[in-house]
Amino acid sequence: MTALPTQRHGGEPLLRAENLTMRFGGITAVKQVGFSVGPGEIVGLIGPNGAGKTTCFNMLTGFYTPTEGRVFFKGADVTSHKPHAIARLGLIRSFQKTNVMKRLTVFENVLTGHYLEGRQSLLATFFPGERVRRAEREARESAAAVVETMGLARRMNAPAHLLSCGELRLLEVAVALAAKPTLLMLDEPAAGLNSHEALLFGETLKTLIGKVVQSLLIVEHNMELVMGVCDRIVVLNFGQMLAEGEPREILNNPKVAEAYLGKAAA
Amino acid sequence: MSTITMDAPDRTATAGDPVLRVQDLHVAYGSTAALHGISLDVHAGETVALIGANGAGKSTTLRAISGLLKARSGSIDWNGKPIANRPPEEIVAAGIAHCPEERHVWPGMTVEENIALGAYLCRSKDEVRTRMGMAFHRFPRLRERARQMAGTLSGGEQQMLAIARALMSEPRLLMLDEPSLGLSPRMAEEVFEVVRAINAHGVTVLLVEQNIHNALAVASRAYVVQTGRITTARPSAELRDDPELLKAYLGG
Amino acid sequence: MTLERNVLLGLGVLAALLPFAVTDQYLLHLAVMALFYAILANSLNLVVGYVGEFSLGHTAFLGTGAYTAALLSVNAGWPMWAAVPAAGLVAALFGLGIGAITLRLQGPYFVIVTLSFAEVLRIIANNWIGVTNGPMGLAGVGQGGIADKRVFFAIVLGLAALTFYLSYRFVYSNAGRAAVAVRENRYVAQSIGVNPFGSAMQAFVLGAFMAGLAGGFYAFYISFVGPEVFRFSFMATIIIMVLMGGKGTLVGPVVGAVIVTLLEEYLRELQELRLSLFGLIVMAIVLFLPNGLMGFIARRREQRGDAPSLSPAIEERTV
Amino acid sequence: QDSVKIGLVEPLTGSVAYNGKSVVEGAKLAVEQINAKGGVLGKPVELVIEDGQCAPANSVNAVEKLVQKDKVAVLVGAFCSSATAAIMPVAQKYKIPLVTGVSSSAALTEQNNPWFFRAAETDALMAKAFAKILANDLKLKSVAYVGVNDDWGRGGVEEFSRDLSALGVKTAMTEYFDHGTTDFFTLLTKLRAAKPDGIFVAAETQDGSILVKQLQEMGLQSKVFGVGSWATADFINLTGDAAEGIYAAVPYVSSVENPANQDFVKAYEGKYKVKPGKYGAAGYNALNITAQAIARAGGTDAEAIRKALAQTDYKAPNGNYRFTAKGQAYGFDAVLVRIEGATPKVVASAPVEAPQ
Amino acid sequence: MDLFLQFLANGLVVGVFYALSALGLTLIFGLMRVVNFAHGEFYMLGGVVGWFVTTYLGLDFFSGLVLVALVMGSFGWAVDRFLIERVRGQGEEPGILLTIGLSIFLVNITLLAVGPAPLKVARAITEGPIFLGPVTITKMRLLAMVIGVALIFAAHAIIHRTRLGSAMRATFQDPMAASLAGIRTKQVYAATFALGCTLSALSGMLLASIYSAQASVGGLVSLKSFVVVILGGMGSFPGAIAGGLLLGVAEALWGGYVATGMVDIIGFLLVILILVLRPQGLFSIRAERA
Ligand SMILES: Nc1ncnc2c1ncn2[C@@H]1O[C@H](COP(=O)(O)OP(=O)(O)OP(=O)(O)O)[C@@H](O)[C@H]1O
Ligand SMILES: Nc1ncnc2c1ncn2[C@@H]1O[C@H](COP(=O)(O)OP(=O)(O)OP(=O)(O)O)[C@@H](O)[C@H]1O
Ligand SMILES: CC(C)C[C@H](N)C(=O)O
Ligand SMILES: [Mg+2]
Ligand SMILES: [Mg+2]
Repeated sequence: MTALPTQRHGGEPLLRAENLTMRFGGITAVKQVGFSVGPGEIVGLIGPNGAGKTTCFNMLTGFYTPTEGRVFFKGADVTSHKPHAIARLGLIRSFQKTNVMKRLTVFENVLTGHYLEGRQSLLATFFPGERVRRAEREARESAAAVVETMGLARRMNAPAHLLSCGELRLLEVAVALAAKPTLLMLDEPAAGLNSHEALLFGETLKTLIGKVVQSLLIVEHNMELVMGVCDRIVVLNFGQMLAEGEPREILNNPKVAEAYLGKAAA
Repeated sequence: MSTITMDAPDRTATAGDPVLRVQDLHVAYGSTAALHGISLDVHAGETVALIGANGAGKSTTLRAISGLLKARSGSIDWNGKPIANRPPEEIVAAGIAHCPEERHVWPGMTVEENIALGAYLCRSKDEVRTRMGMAFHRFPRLRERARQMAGTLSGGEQQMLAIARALMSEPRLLMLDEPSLGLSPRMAEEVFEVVRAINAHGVTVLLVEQNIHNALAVASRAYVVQTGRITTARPSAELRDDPELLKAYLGG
Repeated sequence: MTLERNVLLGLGVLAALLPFAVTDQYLLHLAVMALFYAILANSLNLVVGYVGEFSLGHTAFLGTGAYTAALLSVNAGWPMWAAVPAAGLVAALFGLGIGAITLRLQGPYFVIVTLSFAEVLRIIANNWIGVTNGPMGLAGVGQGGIADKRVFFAIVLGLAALTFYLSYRFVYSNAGRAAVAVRENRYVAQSIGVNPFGSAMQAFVLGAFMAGLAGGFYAFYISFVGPEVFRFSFMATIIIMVLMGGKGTLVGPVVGAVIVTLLEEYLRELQELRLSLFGLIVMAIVLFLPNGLMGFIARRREQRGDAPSLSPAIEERTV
Repeated sequence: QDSVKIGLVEPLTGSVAYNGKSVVEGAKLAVEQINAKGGVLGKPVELVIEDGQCAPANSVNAVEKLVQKDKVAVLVGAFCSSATAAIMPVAQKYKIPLVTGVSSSAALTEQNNPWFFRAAETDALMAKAFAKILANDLKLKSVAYVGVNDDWGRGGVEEFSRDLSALGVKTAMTEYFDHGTTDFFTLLTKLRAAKPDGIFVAAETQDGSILVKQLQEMGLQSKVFGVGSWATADFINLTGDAAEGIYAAVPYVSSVENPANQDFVKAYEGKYKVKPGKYGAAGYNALNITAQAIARAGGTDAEAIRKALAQTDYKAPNGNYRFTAKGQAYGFDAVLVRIEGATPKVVASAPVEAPQ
Repeated sequence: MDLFLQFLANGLVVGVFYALSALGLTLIFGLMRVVNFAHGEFYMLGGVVGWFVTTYLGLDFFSGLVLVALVMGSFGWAVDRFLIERVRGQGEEPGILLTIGLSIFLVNITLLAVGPAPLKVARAITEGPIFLGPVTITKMRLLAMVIGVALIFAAHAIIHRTRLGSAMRATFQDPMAASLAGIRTKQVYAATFALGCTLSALSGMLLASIYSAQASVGGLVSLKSFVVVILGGMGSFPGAIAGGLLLGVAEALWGGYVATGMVDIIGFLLVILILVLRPQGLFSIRAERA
């Protein structure tokens, strides 16, 4: 386990959620949740089904507008900004329900992920100069490399709809990585991977930190993975914060065991 | 193809004729083959697991059995009768329920409606009501959300719903494709409890599961699938005790 | 990508040679109409194939372009070279306005709301008699100018070349990929930083601009513009061209435009049976070539193992 | 060439196909009769029919084909004024005479297109012929005007209201409706509130019959008179007893009693099992005028035909057709009919005068 | 005030007729998501077949109506099995093209068969005005309204109260899950299409007996029906009624107080306005989340 300090640079964390609350009609899915992710950190967000993890993700990334509370990213208030605007700041996420561009090949999916790097004016679109061409070439090379990293090289030119469930999960992560996130947020990335694959995946994640991404926020039910990679864990239950701490503390927390882990953890 | 030898099916099989017998099943998606001759037997009252790496063909096998996919060749027999290439609705009617991967709940219907429709083939309203009561009993969370649109449930809630719905047809054979996917450890445990309980009531279970530990804990036997073929069939205990062997199979 | 470019270049060269080989004015007329439709089909394709939303209101842009050119010519005496670009620009402005409203919607709602815009414009054109001359339409656009069909052919070929160049650049650019991402999966697109609205807007306005150019040309060529340029029957023709040729490809709409133009003329021989048969042919194409002709060709290539890509729909559609 | 080709562009599909088809029927009858008498220039006349769908672009396509591929000597068409307006410059460019038997927008003959001839009334001419009769004989004090919302309907309403107002008839209401409208209750509610003595309607068969029927359903009693092909069996059959007593101003009605017309009606009825209406006669006349001009020209030289057309003096079932310098026909008789016992009875008849 | 009441009455009657003519589309487009451009032609065929069976087979109006339902139901079934089925699951576009082709074919083949003239369909009861205070209405309109409302309720009941209805909704939301629940999805698709076609045709015959039947009426009916379905919200029957009434009344008031010349613009303006304010139509809910 990497023993990084919670906030390496002191000062402002990369991502900070304050008092987040989300209500749908009569249901309060998330209630007054606050936590932060510092630079270089891998943070796990766990909790029983329906605890509000995905809803938090959606609020953090602008897909939902929080009923109450604020979100700060890199010190700026991004509450209720548009998803793409938040993504442009370097906060990239994946989805719980498999979301890929099914009719594009694996390579095309990942290449598309490089969108932000290649943004250009309309003029440059219609009359591309050398700079644009170079950016395009680089994007292609980088895309191939990312596909490789995620272990999908074999499937490079297969349309995504031909992939099995587990492969799709990996592709999603690849697309997110292609967008060069500062903070990468993954919603159950290992769902659909078997125990062994999940462990390998965890190893891959750890290698990303500091090189490809600064920090990670992961929602995951695979405890081996979570405990193996996370520096710190935040636990939600019924939309509220239940606990926060290092993996060992969480494992030993009886409330967490009761609400989330079940007797296997005992 | 691999260094691992193919075990003879009868070595691990329980006595008597199998209720489900799949022989030399070939399945393809369009022009790309996915299964290259799968054979497996499931006996009455057993819980059998299919395990294997990503993309090995586990889900494809279940889809072929439940009629969602056509078999190129090979046979599938249910209680001695061939059911290969019959439409799914006939296969459900024959007593095989398939809870598919990725949940597939009906997003625009309420939780209640989703569950009720699981018993589509049951024409007695009272009977459906009893079964619904049972479903809500098994998954209290769903009772709380009975009137919510299924599409707005959390991932895990949808997974519970999908399982509850599959059970509504009161199948003789229940095929679960990654039932613990997206469930919290505690919830996963509860689901496996349910599986055990159902099994104890005489329902045969064919299980695809990524959480090998859990799978081997409930199943009495397991088949390992590798790139569209069965490469091994062993009692669960043997596999459980030999993590190295497992790793070799599942490494992908 | 290069294949598609080469095919387009080849078609362009062939088209440029046409006036030297053909002097029959009737055939030239058909060629002009085919190219006019190719521009239109290509512009609709930008929306249907690359935004991934089905616009039934594309005639709004054809119509505003045609009316702009006609009004500028009839009232202000503008020559063609000035009026046609102006038509494109005005149509692009309309595209911006209409897009601002419609692109917030998806699926069936988008389909019908775009249609509504075209109909509203048609009804306005039909009733705002002071400006549009109402149902009487504007006659005598650019009269007394060009008599030779070859000149018109050269002009429409030039316009086609321009519009296909623009589309080609757009489609194979980062921006085009972003549009495809939105089409394929809105959520993913947003999560990698694509502004779905802005990205769709680019393609939409570009399509509107090109349709406006086509409309401006149409006004000068037919020399008459009436409210029926907004009509759904026009729309249906363009849709048939795009889908018959294969949406989401650049060559498809050209092929569709040529085939439908020729088919409609050829079927004239059948008199009353003509449209019934046309309907049957359209249905047959959908049933037997569900991805359009280009899709069919791509699939054939794939089956022979020429193309590495697996799905016909994808081959030309992206990157 | 072993035949003389005449190109005919009419809507055979679409919303006015019904009327376009009548034109074609009349034209075919004329050609049959001409050929039975040996054709023109010693050759049979061949009619090449194209569907213009009443749409400018389609009509232009059709004309391009007729001129370039079929090499027709004369063009006849294209029904709707907008379509005709679109093909006029084409005709001019190729120097092919163009005769329309239907398109009634006054603007067409104001374009100084020497190749264009209109063998039809305009609304202005109809109004001039009948306004006085309507105002005086029906003793109307106020009239409500209703017209289909296109060039023709608007033209009819404007011309009639102008001439009637000049005669001191008040305008109670002016409303337009879109072609294909099926429900007129709203319009009729307004009409009932306006309490006119008479209602003027410019509508074709389908719209007109529905409107007249609903007038009766609403229990309105005002006198109805209109322009459009109302004096036909189809109209009367569709409208039923609601048609009783209404007036229609038409350039042609089958019940006109003169030998030429009786022969025409007999021939038409023999061939098509229905009596000719306004549009059947229009097709018949346009074709005869054209064929006779070709005969007079002595060849298929376009300029000669154009000159011959300008000299037209054709004896139609409904009077004599001649053309003004602008190509507008005059001299034929328009009639005002009243529908009685399910047949149109001629009330008045007036020659269409050449406009100044 | 009297004038207003009459306008309102006119609008409500026409509104029910709009809802009625959009019924079939609510099923086929609203629920099945087939953008059916042949809807107007199904409606038109209802009128034309109704004309045929009442004129040539000498049936009375109501027997005619039943026969039309049977004929057009089988027709819809066949269209689904032999045409729509083959492009199912390939997105909107093939369906759009297919139904455009079908619509062109049906109009023109009907034109060939019965000619372009308007056709008179026998009436169910004798015509004649009824005066309700200041408001005039006719018996036939009242009857059509009653039948229309009955059909709307019947259709609603089928979708929301019967097994078939649940099967339909399940099939359209996730056909794979539906077939795993034992639903014969192909049959469900065909049955829905047949039902939609029947409803379109019934309203076509009903309204043809008030107006007239003609080969070319389809286009306008299609357009207005799309407007009604979108206004109300895809697949919602109460929505279709609301959309129809809204359109009918808005047109009547606009026609009454502004001008009848461009009433058709109202529907389209309403669509634009309502979708700007409420992107899912009046009566439909969204059940989707990221
Ligand atoms: N749009 C909505 N309308 C109503 N309820 C909603 C909506 N979205 C989410 N919910 C409810 O909010 C709760 C939190 O959902 P969320 O998806 O955040 O859970 P989660 O922690 O991600 O669970 P899981 O681990 O199962 O994915 C759930 O009970 C869900 O049913
Ligand atoms: N819908 C599909 N179309 C085409 N090919 C598919 C489809 N679904 C799966 N495949 C292919 O079939 C093979 C077997 O896939 P399957 O889904 O059965 O794997 P799996 O063992 O269930 O894997 P996972 O554990 O990832 O779910 C894979 O190679 C996959 O790419
Ligand atoms: C539409 C028809 C009534 C034709 C009309 N006479 C015209 O000139 O356009
Ligand atoms: Mg979740
Ligand atoms: Mg699987």
